[in-house]
Amino acid sequence: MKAQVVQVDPLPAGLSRDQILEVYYYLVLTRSLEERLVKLYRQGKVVGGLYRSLGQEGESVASAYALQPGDILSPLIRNLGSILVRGAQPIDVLRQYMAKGTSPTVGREMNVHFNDLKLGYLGQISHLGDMIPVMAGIALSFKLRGERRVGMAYIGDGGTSTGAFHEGISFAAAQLVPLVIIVEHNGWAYSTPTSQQTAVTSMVSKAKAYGLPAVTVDGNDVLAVYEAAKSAVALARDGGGGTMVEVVTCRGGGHAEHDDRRYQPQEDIEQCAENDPIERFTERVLRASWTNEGELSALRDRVHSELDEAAARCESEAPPDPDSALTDVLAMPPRSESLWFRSSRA
Amino acid sequence: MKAQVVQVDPLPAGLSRDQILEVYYYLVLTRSLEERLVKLYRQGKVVGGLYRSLGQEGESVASAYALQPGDILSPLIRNLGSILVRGAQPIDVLRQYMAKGTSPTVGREMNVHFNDLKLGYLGQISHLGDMIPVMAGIALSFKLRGERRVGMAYIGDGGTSTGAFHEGISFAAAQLVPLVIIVEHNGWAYSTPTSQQTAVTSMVSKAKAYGLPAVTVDGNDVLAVYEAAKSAVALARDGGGGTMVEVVTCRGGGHAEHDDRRYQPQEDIEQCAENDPIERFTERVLRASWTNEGELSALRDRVHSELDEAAARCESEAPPDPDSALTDVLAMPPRSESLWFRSSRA
Amino acid sequence: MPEVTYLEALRRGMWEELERDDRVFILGEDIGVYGGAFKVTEGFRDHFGAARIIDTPISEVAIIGAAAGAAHMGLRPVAEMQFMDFISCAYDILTNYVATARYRAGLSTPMVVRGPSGGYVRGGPFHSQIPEAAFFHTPGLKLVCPATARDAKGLIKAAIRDEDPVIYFEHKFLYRRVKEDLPDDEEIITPIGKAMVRREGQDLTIVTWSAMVWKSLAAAERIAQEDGASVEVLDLRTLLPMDEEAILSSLRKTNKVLIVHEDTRTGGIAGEIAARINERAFEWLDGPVLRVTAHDTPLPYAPTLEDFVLPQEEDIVVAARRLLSY
Amino acid sequence: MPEVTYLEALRRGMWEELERDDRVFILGEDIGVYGGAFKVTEGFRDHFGAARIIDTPISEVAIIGAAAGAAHMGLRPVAEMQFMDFISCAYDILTNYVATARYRAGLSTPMVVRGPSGGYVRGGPFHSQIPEAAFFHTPGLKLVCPATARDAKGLIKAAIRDEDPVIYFEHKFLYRRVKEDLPDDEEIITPIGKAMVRREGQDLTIVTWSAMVWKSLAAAERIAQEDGASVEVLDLRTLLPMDEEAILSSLRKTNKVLIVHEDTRTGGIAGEIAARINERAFEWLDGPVLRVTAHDTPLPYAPTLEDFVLPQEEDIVVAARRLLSY
Ligand SMILES: Cc1ncc(C[n+]2csc(CCOP(=O)(O)OP(=O)(O)O)c2C)c(N)n1
Ligand SMILES: Cc1ncc(C[n+]2csc(CCOP(=O)(O)OP(=O)(O)O)c2C)c(N)n1
Ligand SMILES: [Mg+2]
Ligand SMILES: [Mg+2]
Repeated sequence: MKAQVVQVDPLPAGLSRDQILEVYYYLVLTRSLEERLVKLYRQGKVVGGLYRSLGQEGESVASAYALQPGDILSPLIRNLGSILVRGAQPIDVLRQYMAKGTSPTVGREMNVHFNDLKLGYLGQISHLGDMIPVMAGIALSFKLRGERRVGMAYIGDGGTSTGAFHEGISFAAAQLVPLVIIVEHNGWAYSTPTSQQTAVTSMVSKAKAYGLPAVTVDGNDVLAVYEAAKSAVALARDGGGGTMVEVVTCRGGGHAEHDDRRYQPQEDIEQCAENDPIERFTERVLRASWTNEGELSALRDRVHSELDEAAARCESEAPPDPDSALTDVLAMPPRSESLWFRSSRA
Repeated sequence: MKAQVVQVDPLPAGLSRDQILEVYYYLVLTRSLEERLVKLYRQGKVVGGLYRSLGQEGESVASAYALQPGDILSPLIRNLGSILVRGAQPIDVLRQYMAKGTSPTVGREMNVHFNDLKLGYLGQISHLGDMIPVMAGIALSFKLRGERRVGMAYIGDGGTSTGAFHEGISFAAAQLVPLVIIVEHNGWAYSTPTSQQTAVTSMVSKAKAYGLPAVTVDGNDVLAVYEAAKSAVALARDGGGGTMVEVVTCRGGGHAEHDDRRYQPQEDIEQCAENDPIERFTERVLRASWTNEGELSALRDRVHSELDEAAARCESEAPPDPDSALTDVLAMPPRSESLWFRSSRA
Repeated sequence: MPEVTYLEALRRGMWEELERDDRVFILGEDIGVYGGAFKVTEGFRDHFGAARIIDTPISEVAIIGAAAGAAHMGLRPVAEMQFMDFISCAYDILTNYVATARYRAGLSTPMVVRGPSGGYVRGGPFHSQIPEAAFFHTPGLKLVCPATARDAKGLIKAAIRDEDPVIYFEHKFLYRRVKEDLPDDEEIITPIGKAMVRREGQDLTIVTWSAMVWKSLAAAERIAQEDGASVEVLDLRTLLPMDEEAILSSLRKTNKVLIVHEDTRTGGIAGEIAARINERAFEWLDGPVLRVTAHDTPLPYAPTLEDFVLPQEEDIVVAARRLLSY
Repeated sequence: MPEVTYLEALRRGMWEELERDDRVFILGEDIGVYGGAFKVTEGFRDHFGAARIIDTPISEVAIIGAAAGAAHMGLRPVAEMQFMDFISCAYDILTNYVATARYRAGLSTPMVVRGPSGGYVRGGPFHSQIPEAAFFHTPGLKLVCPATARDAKGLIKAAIRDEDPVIYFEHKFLYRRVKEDLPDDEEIITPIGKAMVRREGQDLTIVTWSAMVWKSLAAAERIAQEDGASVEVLDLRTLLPMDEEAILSSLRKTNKVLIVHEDTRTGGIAGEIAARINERAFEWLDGPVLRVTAHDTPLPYAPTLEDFVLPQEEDIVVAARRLLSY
């Protein structure tokens, strides 16, 4: 066997080897979990639709990875990776999609619409833009209490057209609260290209309206996103207020699994396929010899066995009890009455 | 009497002498009409509150003067001058404030909340920001029909914080409709200084978020505002889309007559008093010898006699018939029924 | 005659109006190239062009505000909400600007706001709403809610021709489940403000609309079979202005009224109907005006929960039987 | 004991809660240096500082959304709408986010949205609204509407301490017109969800709230004088959750109910009350449940028109007499 000198690059962005492996783990976990969901979806085991972050796992994982314990982020439909980094359990995501009684929302809400404020993520509602004012309020509470905590909110290129986005980010900037806004510029809002969404081509120009610092990064370059997010988070933590980080990325699939993407130019689809953030990251870490194929495949195996176990367990779980639907509309009274034409049957 | 050579400057901004006199007429008409209203208000003859454009008559008159027949503008509370330029009658403004049955809204709405789409103005509702999407739709209709008409909408520095402003201007820019946005930057929103309203100091930075061209002008320089508005209107008319024109001005009084301005620094108040757009315009036109004091005082006399007549006539007019309140909620049926406990009394 | 689905009937209704009147145009999110989230406007852009089938930003306030402005200028906009759940973002401009424009300022605002509403589709809390009550309380609006393919077509055509702003609630559960023979050569217009008796009966009147018409008809059939009682089913079709006469004349025949709606209970439209019956026909009542509605919760996602919260055929049967027993 | 106005009582209630609990803070437009459009927070900023009395941009969605986020983190925000008419701009985030947060996701959102509402002040269509009905239809919210100075104080304190999101409708007509002796040393808390009988009566029950309580009391007095009939006036005080028991027990005594509210008629809250009475106490009714409400129009500006559209004392007398005649 021919001996060779291994050239090791210096570790990037203050990351340790273990952290680089951890990032890889979350990237693979995110993608593999979604691939499971696709299978389950095709088997009709997912209730309702399935939305993927294919091609955007990199920016989700890397931006969330820049946060610390005590920080809080609010994901969108394509930020599965972000909440996994914050500690959300894959089995809970499966439970959400399969509407199990064991799900974090006890079957009331779907996909990533769930929260754990202790771990540091707040599930969104469907109405785009609304989470920006809410996250501004969370960041305001950090500021009012003098806590060195940071909020992070995601918004799509399309979502920036909503009035709620505008009011929330404008308020956050005027109040100088520690809120980092990640704008996911993937070029599409469902079937609508950015060119029909807005007259601007770059999302950072939107930050100018709010006097917010802004940076644009290659959203499929995991380490670049991490570095940009990290400095934005640091600035916010030190009382410097928010930053808009535009991650330029692409949607690796349709808007949702049912979407045939007829409206999308073929080259657009191909370019995105060739620009896979996980492949790029893998290639980079191997080339730099921060790790080796053996370690990576071990991590992939770990992910798959974890998911096998989670899926098996989740599938066997029961749906929520029908009349559990009546609790917690209010704190007081904690339970609403069943309507008379029901009770009379029970 | 000592003879002197009169040095006549060239006429500005393509205006004729008559037009300069006409601008002066509208400036004086706006201010004098509001002064009447203050008298009537103090006499308790105005229903509800009184809002003035003191110090902002210049930008209102000059921006509206840049429009042509067929164009449509939407005023705010401080744009009395704008609708007078479009042909609104002083007596109708008095009728609105005194809630007469003869008023354009038959006593249903207040102050400048009335319209004449033929003359080219659309009254606003109180909810700030809402007129921007509506005007975007009016400008869209011009575009769809290939008409060479232009829309103009006003918004205050405070009003730019509303979601409706954002959605409307973003939509207008994306659709490239002929809508000119005049941002009246008078430094205050009621008692809130711009510094607490937004993290930006100049409103034109907001235009960047929409890919709109923008210019800032001295809002108390009548001719400068006219020139800026005129070129924005020309660009829109030629299919070049909208422009944001920021007029930097100051509020010559409180938010409304009841406002004691306690929150406003004294020098702020004094500076504004020394920066009166009408005095500046008068001084300018006399210095340039485009007209003379005799012509100007003749116009002032004309305004006052017109207002004497209008006020006298208006005061003698009757309030609306109570049950006229029931018509025109819908086109069909044109009249709603009176509630039974009333009819039974009628 | 070809069988036409509710969705296809709606589609054809809009198509015909676009052909008939060049003032008509449609704006909304993803309605152009994509043909809309439910393909209601499939093929429209190719046929009518991008100037009349306008893809908008994600800006419900701008969509509805711009529609109002265009309507003032004499156009006939049809604004699509991708889901009616998102109309709430435009609640201010719809209730304060659009609804009051004629009254305040004599402005004409002929426009339609339409989109998919309703549950039974596992859509969760934000893709299942039927946000009728808030607008029902707004003077200056008209509200229509077709239950059949014929009315889906007839009401969209009537709404587009109406001089007033109309909110058109289409029910996504009915899109492909309800079919009907609709002659191509017949011009179908359903008059706004007129209810329709879907089933004649003597013993009890069910007042309902939209998807609940079908559950009520099924319940009425079961009661006929199992109890031998005859239940009349009145489909309101228009909520605002409401066809009070149709309700009262059916009541005068059956002397008992059960109101069935899908929306949540407290503050729902059934309350208004109960109040009007009290005021106008109290002496005709042989029993209380009863309601079958959803429970007062956000609409949960899991099938077991959604089925529990929403009204079901069995609920209507139970409530009808109680009322029949008076 | 000093006479305290409704406005001053509200002011003191907030002041006391700010003193008692440092999690409480207020945000809104012009509430700081200026003390609010009606001076409700006059002097608050000087005493509590700019960090707890926050002047915001003109962004109702941000004000209410930010309040919700802060509430999730354990603070107790009180969000002021400069006029309640502007709450409509935040309808989406209030009904879809705030109201559902606990149900959807187990989030705690203790917050208050408050502001001046109501007419009789020549405010025109956009400074006179009492936008109660749309939120009354929203599961997950609580709605309170004080009629007296004592309740203005007691309900704001209860609302701030409540674990649920509460909308507090203060009536601007009552601000300085209603006065009461309120002992400084007594801690006044009005329980949410409890109605109160303002006048005992045997022959008829008037169910009402907010400013209409006073018109109803005046009407009841006139009827006592002129007709010798005794009218009970029940002040609901809380609209959501509604004190159904109080309504039913008064009804069981008088067997006749007249509902009086200021808001427009169709889809107004009176409908729900009428429906519940039908369902729960039909056999106790000696006459129809009747309503006195505003007419179904936007609220016009001219005094002659506003007085025509809004309910007046005379209307209540006329309606009560008709019901008494049953
Ligand atoms: C207020 C609102 N309007 C419409 C929708 C329907 N909708 C859901 S996702 C989507 C497209 C979002 O595009 P973008 O914000 O760019 O995010 P992406 O899907 O590209 O990640 C639309 C229109 C919504 N959820 N909320
Ligand atoms: C949506 C909305 N929120 C609040 C108000 C109350 N309000 C009326 S005028 C005003 C200040 C407006 O300031 P700006 O837009 O700068 O206009 P200016 O008065 O300075 O001309 C406010 C807060 C309103 N009319 N609409
Ligand atoms: Mg996108
Ligand atoms: Mg201003």
